[in-house]
Amino acid sequence: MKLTTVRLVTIIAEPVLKDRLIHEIHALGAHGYTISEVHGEGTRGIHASQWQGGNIKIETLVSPEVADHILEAMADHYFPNYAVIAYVTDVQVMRGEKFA
Amino acid sequence: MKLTTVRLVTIIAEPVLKDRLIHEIHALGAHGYTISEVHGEGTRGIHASQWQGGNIKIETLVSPEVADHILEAMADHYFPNYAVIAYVTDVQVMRGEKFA
Amino acid sequence: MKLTTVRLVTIIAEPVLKDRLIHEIHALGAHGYTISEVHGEGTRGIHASQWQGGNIKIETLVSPEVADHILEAMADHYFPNYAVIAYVTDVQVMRGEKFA
Amino acid sequence: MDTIEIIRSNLLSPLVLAFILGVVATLIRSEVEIPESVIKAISVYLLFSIGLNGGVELAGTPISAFLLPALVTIALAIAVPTWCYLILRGLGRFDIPNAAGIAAHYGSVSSVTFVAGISFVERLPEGQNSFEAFIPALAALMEWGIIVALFIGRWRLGATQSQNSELGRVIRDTLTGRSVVLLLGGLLIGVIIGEQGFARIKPLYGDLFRGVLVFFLIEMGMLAGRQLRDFVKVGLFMAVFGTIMPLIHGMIGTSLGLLAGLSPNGAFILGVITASASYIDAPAAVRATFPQANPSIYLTSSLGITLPVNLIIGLPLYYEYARWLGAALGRMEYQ
Amino acid sequence: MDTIEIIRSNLLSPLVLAFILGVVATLIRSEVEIPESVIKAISVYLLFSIGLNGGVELAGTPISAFLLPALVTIALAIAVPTWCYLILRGLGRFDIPNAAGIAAHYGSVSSVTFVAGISFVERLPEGQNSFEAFIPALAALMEWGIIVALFIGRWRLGATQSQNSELGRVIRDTLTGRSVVLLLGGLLIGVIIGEQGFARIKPLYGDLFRGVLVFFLIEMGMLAGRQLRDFVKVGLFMAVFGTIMPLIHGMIGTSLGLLAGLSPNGAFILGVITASASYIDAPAAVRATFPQANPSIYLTSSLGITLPVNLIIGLPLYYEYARWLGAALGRMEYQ
Amino acid sequence: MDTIEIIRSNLLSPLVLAFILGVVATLIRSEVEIPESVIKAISVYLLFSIGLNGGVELAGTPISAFLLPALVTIALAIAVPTWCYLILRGLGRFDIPNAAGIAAHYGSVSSVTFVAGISFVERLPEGQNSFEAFIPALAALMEWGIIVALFIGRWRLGATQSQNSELGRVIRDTLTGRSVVLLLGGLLIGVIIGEQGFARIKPLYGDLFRGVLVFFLIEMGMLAGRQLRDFVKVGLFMAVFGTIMPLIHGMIGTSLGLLAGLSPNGAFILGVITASASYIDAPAAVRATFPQANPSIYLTSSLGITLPVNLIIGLPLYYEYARWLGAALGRMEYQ
Ligand SMILES: Nc1ncnc2c1ncn2[C@@H]1O[C@H](COP(=O)(O)O)[C@@H](O)[C@H]1O
Ligand SMILES: Nc1ncnc2c1ncn2[C@@H]1O[C@H](COP(=O)(O)O)[C@@H](O)[C@H]1O
Ligand SMILES: Nc1ncnc2c1ncn2[C@@H]1O[C@H](COP(=O)(O)O)[C@@H](O)[C@H]1O
Ligand code: NA
Ligand code: NA
Ligand code: NA
Repeated sequence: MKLTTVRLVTIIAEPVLKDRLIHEIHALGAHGYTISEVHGEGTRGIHASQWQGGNIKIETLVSPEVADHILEAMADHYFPNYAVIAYVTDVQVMRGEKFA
Repeated sequence: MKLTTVRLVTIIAEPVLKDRLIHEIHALGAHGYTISEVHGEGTRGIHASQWQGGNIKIETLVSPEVADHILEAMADHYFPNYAVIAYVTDVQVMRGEKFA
Repeated sequence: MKLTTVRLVTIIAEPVLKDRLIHEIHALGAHGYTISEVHGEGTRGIHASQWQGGNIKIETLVSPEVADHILEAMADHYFPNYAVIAYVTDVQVMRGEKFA
Repeated sequence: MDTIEIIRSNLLSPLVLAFILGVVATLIRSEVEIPESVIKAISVYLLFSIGLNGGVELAGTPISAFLLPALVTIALAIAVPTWCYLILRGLGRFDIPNAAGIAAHYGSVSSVTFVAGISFVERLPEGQNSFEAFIPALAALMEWGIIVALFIGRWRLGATQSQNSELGRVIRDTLTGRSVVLLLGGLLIGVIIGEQGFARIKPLYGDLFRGVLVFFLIEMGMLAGRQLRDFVKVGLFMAVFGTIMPLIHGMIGTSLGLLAGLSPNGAFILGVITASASYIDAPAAVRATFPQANPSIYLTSSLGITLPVNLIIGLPLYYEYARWLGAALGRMEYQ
Repeated sequence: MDTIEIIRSNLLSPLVLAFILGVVATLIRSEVEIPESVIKAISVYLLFSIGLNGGVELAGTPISAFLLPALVTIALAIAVPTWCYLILRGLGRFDIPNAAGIAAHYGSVSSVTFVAGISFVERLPEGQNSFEAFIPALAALMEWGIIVALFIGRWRLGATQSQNSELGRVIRDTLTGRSVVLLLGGLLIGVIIGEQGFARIKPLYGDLFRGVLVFFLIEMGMLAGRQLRDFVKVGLFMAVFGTIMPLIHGMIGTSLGLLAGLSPNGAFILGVITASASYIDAPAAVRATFPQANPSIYLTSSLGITLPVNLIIGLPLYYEYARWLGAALGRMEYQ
Repeated sequence: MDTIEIIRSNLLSPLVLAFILGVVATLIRSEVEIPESVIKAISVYLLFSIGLNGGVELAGTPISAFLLPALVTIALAIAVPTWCYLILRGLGRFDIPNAAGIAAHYGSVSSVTFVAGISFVERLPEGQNSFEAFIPALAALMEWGIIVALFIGRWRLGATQSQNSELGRVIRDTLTGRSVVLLLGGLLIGVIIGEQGFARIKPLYGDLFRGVLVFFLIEMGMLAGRQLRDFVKVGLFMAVFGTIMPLIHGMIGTSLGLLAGLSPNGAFILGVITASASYIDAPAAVRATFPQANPSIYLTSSLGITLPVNLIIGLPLYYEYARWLGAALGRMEYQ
């Protein structure tokens, strides 16, 4: 069994960003994503969609380079004004080429 | 505090596989699992349950051997025909024996 | 791009613990958390809220020390009597100070 | 109608049949699914409706008529969990947390059983289907049974544990719990708006009530069905306890209700409240206070045994008993 | 009313307009959203209501009246998937899994189309809007079409694969599927409670039915709209197949229904059942049995093509045909 | 009825009482929970119902009667956000993004307040409870106020930022937003199906309307209650702004409505629309266009202050004002 290491990028953001984030990670080279509904609290407290029930969590498996680009895009476009966090970690997959 | 390293296997799959996957990971030696509802897009595009709202995500903490068996089973039985991905990573737990 | 390594603590617990766990991780030094609804099965089988639909999953990004304190608190207060598991892993973030 | 006929007619009512459909669907592992969010919304609707309807009728009831039944209800909320606790400790040989935990369930109210009891009466022919409008307030009072049981357990365990703060929160949660707020809130709104204000919302809160309850009972049946599978786990003692206790409680509640001056219908509903075992508020409270108690036991017995016993045999039994005792007390004629 | 008039009046019915509203909302990417959990609950309600209403009417129908239509339905559940399979293999040049998969869809029932057919008849003037009460049982029987198609595919593929256990589970799932359990369960409950028991729950299961269906169709329209976007992917053959086959099936079902002794209205509904293509139960069953079949094809054609074709043109067409053939057979006068 | 009586009777209406129940439940931290998915479905229902009912009545209204009110509404959708912006900049000393963001809220429509206004009129005695059928279209027009405010903000900020594409999407989203599509779609369907087609779905879209709205308002009260807790954060200026502005807007909208030829009831509803502050569409649009604006401010003031002010004091006030001014203009007699 051949395992490849890829990067799992997780983004937690207010739902108003949903379409934009999906568009952006695709543009930066992700071939897929998984999204779920979550709630949360951070340092920013209340946000616009609070009453509509929380945040979204986007997870995408990508190559290290794409992961870097996504993180940079998050920092440039979203960190200043939006309630959003992002983190990365390494995971092992089969079919490494699917996520490269 | 004694931490043990175990493997966290994450499977994202179309919901039609739910019962089968749960059965299979149990048979391969997992003692528990956590499941959640997610949505997603990958390379396969539309799948049968799309209109029913997405995918399931199964997470299970297991020993490295069981993790390997699960990944192999995924590759053998599901990768060819189903919309499904799987990845593993190391995590630390207390009560290591609970997941061994 | 400067990435910092922080600890991602994941707790899966029966929902009756929700408020208490959130309170506890805040008290131990977490600055934020993300929560989602999940289902699951472990070694304990049925639990009180089973019919109400499952478990909660709490994820929090914290410093290594805070992660240790949270795990210890879990072991002391919840492991014996509640259906709950917890695990930690390292992840990389930008804005490391936000989670320290 | 004689007793057999009443039992038969209850068994063949849409409510009980829907419940059975739910049980059967679960047993044959059918995938009928009524999503949890809809079920939650429906239970808000049911409790609020009952409060509202009671409130609308309440206008003009002298407060004095309410006093004695309220006292009796409080007495039941103290006595029932206490004697359950003693039986469970003495005969059942349970440890303190489990005994107190189970007692909390049987000492409080199951909304579904309560609502089904109300619906049982409303289904009767015009002229025989009225009951005291303040009944929802009695159901709210009976919720205190949870707290009584928890107190007993805490006291017997000794307050050594650090969970005293937990108990405070559990008390607050019980007093501001969903059923209490909706029943009392609905009651109050009903009183204020009166017949006239109610008329325009009656299509939802009056006419639809019974149909929605039938829908709800499909899901309750599935729930009970799922617990039934764990039946063996609870052991013989709990199986007997879960079957017999509601019947005893039902008779006691009905009797005391009649003695407190309630109409036979009202006393019947008080009996139903007493007989029923909570399976929403109690489990949450017990889990928070006595985590060492085994949830399989109290959930399976309250949901898998007592709920169906009450719905299927209990309701007609308590009703017949209320009519019979009412007649014996000269409160009505028993045909 | 002449045919044009019937088509026009169907097109301008609240049902079809709500469906179109849903399609349009999707095409202009509007964010109207009816949450999935509510839609699931509504579909439970619709199927259960239809069963109930049928059951209430059923009292007194001799079992013999049911026999011939039931046999015809079973024959259709065998014949329709079989000939679909042959056409898809022969003309469509599909491989075995895809041909069997698509056949499973067209051989079984779409609940929405079925419910819309019932509603189509009930909307007719008093006196012309009755139909056989056992119709829901026919719809349940027709679900077998899924199994027939899967059997054909498995047989042609050879049972070499290890998925035989899967097939067993699929058969069980189909027999205990949601629509079957709700239709038959509702039917049974309806029979037991009768007119009298039904009266008190009629505000929900009778009066509201059509309004709820309209609401439901907004979402169905959005669903179909989303599939429409994939239209090009399915290719010309499937576009023609998805348009023509329901029309042929509708006529065949209607004809056989009349020959089996159904009233024109009843035969019309049997036609609708035959014409409709499942998009809930069939996709799940096919996905589990023939994962190698391409879901885009069967979903787009059943949801994006056949569903609107049936709702918009099919219903009035089969109805007119039923009336015309009924008259020709001397079963009613055709004006 | 005199003014005090009107205020009292509004305060004691089921709608306002349900709202207050929700606020109280939140303040005592009760766990009454109406799941979000059900609330979303209900709001689809409410908007669609209003559209439908309007459409059914619309038949026969000459288009000319609609023109002047529509022009006045467009004028309001331009003027209200503009002057709000100027006040917020001048008196409130807010920066551009915050001023434009808040203006977007007060320049558009809160569905709940609008629906409550309609319900306020329908509750009146027969003969005094009619209003212009095209009112839902005015509400849809008023949604443009969001876009006007965003334009002002973008223009004052200078278009240097790269978010111009965002603005395009926001405009499209507003034009195809849920309320617009449901109100206009419902209106159109109502026109097409007419009285006759509506009759069969009226049990859902007519009879139940008010009851469902009461249910909805429990949740709205909980929502407002949660925002109330943040009250202190918004500061004195916004507290005054959120209280006074709706009252002023309500009077202006009512006055202009009467001048444009609307009946006093119709002018009252236009007043309600003008007075109300959006809390669903506007927050999303503002968040996307001016992320630097502080959501606590606009959410707390529109949800926590303006919504209750409108529901509790606003409705009876605008109504009385409409009757008084209508009488003064010789449009009706003021008793
Ligand atoms: N330390 C943390 N751990 C986990 N999730 C967090 C943390 N901080 C923030 N979040 C999530 O990110 C969202 C936005 O955070 P913030 O921008 O700090 O308000 C919150 O609503 C949480 O869901
Ligand atoms: N690169 C990826 N990152 C995260 N999730 C993915 C990725 N690729 C696929 N998925 C998930 O796996 C499902 C099936 O993927 P696929 O088989 O590629 O269609 C998708 O619906 C996603 O939920
Ligand atoms: N090995 C495991 N992998 C993933 N989740 C688990 C595992 N064991 C337990 N869980 C989760 O933790 C909850 C409580 O587990 P337990 O205390 O073992 O009953 C379960 O309901 C699961 O959601
Ligand atoms: Na009790
Ligand atoms: Na068919
Ligand atoms: Na406004």
